[in-house]
Amino acid sequence: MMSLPRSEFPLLAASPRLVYLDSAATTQKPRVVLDAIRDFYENDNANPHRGAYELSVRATRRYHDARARVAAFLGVRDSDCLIFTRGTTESLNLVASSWGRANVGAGDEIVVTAAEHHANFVPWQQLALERTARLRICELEADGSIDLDRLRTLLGSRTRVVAFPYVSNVLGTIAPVREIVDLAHGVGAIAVCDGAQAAPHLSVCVDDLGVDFFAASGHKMLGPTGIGVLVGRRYLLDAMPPFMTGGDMIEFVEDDHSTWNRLPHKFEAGTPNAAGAVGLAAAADLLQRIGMDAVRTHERGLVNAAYQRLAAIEGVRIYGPAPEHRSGVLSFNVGDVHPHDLATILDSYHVCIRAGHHCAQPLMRRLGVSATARASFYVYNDDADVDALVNGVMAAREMFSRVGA
Amino acid sequence: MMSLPRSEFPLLAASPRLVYLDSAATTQKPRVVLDAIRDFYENDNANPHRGAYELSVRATRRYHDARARVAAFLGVRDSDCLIFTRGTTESLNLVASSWGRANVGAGDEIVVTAAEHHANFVPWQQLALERTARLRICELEADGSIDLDRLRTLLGSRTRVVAFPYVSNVLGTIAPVREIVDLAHGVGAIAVCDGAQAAPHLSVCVDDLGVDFFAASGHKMLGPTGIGVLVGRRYLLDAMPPFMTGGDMIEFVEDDHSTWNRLPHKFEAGTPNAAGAVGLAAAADLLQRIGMDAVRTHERGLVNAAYQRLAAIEGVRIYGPAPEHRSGVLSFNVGDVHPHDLATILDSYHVCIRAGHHCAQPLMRRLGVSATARASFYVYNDDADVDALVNGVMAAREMFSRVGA
Amino acid sequence: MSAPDDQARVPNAQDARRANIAALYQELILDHYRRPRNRGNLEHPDISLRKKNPLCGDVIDLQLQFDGDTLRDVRFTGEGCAISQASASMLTQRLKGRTRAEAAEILDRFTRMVHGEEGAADESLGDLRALSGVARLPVRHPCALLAWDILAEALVSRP
Amino acid sequence: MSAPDDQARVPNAQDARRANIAALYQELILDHYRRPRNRGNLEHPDISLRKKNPLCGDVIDLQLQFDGDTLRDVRFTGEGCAISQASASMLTQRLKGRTRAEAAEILDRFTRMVHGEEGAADESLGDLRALSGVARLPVRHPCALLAWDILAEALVSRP
Ligand SMILES: Cc1ncc(COP(=O)(O)O)c(C=O)c1O
Ligand SMILES: Cc1ncc(COP(=O)(O)O)c(C=O)c1O
Repeated sequence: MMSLPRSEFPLLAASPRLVYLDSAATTQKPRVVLDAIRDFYENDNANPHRGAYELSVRATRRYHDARARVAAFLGVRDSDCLIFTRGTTESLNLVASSWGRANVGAGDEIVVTAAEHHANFVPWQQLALERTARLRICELEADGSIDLDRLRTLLGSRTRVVAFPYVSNVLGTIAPVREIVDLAHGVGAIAVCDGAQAAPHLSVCVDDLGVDFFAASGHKMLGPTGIGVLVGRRYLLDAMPPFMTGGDMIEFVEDDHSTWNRLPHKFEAGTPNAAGAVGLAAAADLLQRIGMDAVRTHERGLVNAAYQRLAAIEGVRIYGPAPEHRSGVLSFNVGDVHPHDLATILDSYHVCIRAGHHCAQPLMRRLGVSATARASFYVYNDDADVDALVNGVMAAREMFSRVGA
Repeated sequence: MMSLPRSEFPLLAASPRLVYLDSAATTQKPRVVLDAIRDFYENDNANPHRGAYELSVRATRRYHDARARVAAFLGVRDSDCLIFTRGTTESLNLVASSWGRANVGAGDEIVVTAAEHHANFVPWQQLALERTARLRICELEADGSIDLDRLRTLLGSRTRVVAFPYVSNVLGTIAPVREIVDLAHGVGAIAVCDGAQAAPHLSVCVDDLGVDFFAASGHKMLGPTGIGVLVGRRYLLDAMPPFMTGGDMIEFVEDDHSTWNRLPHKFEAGTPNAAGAVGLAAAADLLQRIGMDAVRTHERGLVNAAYQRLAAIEGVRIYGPAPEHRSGVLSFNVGDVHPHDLATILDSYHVCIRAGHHCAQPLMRRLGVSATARASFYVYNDDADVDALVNGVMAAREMFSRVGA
Repeated sequence: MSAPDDQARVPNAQDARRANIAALYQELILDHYRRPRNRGNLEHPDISLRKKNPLCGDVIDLQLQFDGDTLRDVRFTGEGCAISQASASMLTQRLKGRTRAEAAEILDRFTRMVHGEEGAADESLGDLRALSGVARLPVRHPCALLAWDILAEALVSRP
Repeated sequence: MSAPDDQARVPNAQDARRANIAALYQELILDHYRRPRNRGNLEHPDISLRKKNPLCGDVIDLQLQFDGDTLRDVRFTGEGCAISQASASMLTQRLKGRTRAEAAEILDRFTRMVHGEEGAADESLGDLRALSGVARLPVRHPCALLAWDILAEALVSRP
């Protein structure tokens, strides 16, 4: 099984024993990304857009070049429609606040799934409360997937928004995006896709998906913290009021009113995180070089092996679909070993996993648990990491089995 | 005159001829800041708050430690009240949106000054339009300073907010903060201080200022892009609804409502820009080491020299107060040489200045110009930079004087 | 490919962190987790309080009954990790029959032990010292302290 | 202290960028800036359009009068930098008396010249070639093109 060499990731190279299986939370950073960030600061740092001097022109060019490269990576032809944000959370809040307040009124309906990360759940819930609209939650199939028939029954003439995760951060389930989009558009609703767990792991072409909004985070795809994207359709972005106001996003500021700059600037108030954008572009370039199909194949191999071997351990319960229908995420529980205890014990074996509700309390309630353990894989993981995970789980089971229930 | 050696700033070290006089837009970055960012990614990178494993504990600790250090630098005892944002613009939008929507109603009044950066003008203007409140603009004295008598006449029982810049990014004027705060509080309004140009240049103790909200940007104070702060009073922050919702900022997410995490998390939805916070803390440490009084003295020397020498050139008009009453910012015009032409010509002498409206169109209208040239100084500038500026201005004047008017 | 590392990432028994964890998940604690003492509800509690840790979902209900100044009975219900549940179970055992002042003293010592203060773990803590390993696991402090945070509230809110 | 650098930061005459700038701010352009041609308003313009560059505040009003297919008169008013004003002044000079097709052709060539396209600046541009140095100053493109953007709009919006 091929993986990107750990030596390309300074943190992993410095800790050869570390088994990092929490990439769904955030990924480790390759040297090329760290170099790109530093290079920006050391050679081209200035405030983009604002300076008449050459250094600022270079900064502007690098910032816009970063946008073009990230847009190309995500399959977005009109790169003006790719807004840089802090991350998925800001992107989705932008949509719920700016589009939502302008388009959702009393009695309207917003449909989300039971699989949402809080970032694609709470903003809609709060919008619904503010507007006395109705939040409808599409329940999941037994394996955590979104059933289109069930979704269909929730949609109607009052539906304004259908929000869903491309890939669930708990179950790894991959949504049938195009079908969901068709259903949403069929009733005149917009389709809002939380792509935080898709962009890093699948070959994504946003234009082809047909979604109206798509959100992702740089730090989950080898990029730096503090940068992410929102992709939106031009006619929607053009019609929406700005989310934040201030420098760069204005055209004219009169005493009693203002007019807005064109896209993408209208939604990028204030000094942009240019170094972050440059770092994210370097990450996108690297992923493009590896090839997203290769990334997917690599993760499939790991998740498959981990699934089979964990499932064979007595008392292990894995949540979600069969390994071939999931991205590189595995949520599970081990008998009555609480996930937090499991994570603590695994950590003593240098194995980093997440334990908790994974910012998906609505889903946890439906799974009937307060927490799960979650291992997630990425380009730098290999078979040895799966071994370490399995060995750690067995050790934890053994430790707890010293005292009978 | 002492300055921080250019050798500590990789970009300046690599371009020995570069005369960077646009620090009010963004500052160059010292090696220690770039090292701190890289060190975070290479040794402690993980998603803060969310992991039960040691690496995530280290990431969490560094993020919180960064908050404590920035809070100490800004004179904020209760560091839970220091929210990390993307920058000043987001900080002020947070206040206008979250506090503003909850507290400003029809007929209420919002007072801003004519000296605002768009970031502290447009959000209030838009809030006023949304709420049919009234935006009142406090006109300035001839030298650009805020006259307290004039301000007093604008305040009344309907005043909810008094927003003002601690230091004007165009004129360098330093506001009498405590007096403004007293006036605001005297009528039961909150005082919102745009500290973007103060935190980098003055010794600031937010607690002592008595302001209700204080905003600043990391990239203007030797820190990275994409990180800034909002400091607020606890009782106000506690009572305000969140600005964005999602991961980390929630306590419990039920299907039909949610409850919020405690401060500062309530206002930090989503994965934080931890590397940015770590970089900003390194910048704050460096400034603390130099001492803000030394920074101020250094800038005073430069601005004083530049002021005297530019004022002595025929046709040069400098806007704003005498040099001893200003921060390290100098806005000026040179006869009928348009600021954009001046900036282009200076650039050919490797002198980087800003030309334009400096995101302060309301102020430009009142100065009766569409643009000014602006030179701004910081810790890495020295006498040679002043020489280069003066020489460049004289060369531009000469170039234009070949053809009579 | 990362072949040279593979060996290194296979578990290694000589590890201080691992020893600490093994010491923490000792039989005593697992026994309290599996067979909690004083689990259940009091019929007439003077104080009944509930706390939930939003991060991991641990929840504890603590019920206290006083006899004058003395804690006559202490019960709890709840669910969560071994540490939160064992800590609650051991709390009830340790506090039954103590005065308010003694309870406050134990609360103080236990809290300081969890925060890693040296010398905090003395005899008065008894079995509770089995939880001292939590000190080195900051993310688990809330688990170990959940029941004790309720006790702290209960002691100030006098019935 | 950065003493070793001081010398280096003193202006240095042999510099390509400086030569380009000096060539741009030549007498011809400054003359158009100071003594704009065709400045003022037409009494009965067929088209009158205004554009403002929000970034720097440059503003141009352009007025066109046609005689059949021919631009009989072109006037402008406005204020801003030497480049935007000289460019407008030279535009009026160059276009007076041209047909629509010729105007479109000049517009196309001028725009391509500003964007740095090689060979775009041919004879048909005349004096306008004095602005070719703008090509290397991307931030100044909007200045050089402001009047021309209005012309482009005017040509499609046939009176
Ligand atoms: C006074 C003032 N306020 C606000 C801002 C906005 O800061 P930022 O662009 O970092 O959000 C700036 C700088 O651009 C400023 O100078
Ligand atoms: C599916 C999903 N959506 C949204 C988010 C939020 O992303 P961020 O915290 O980067 O804003 C995450 C990750 O935390 C996620 O996994």
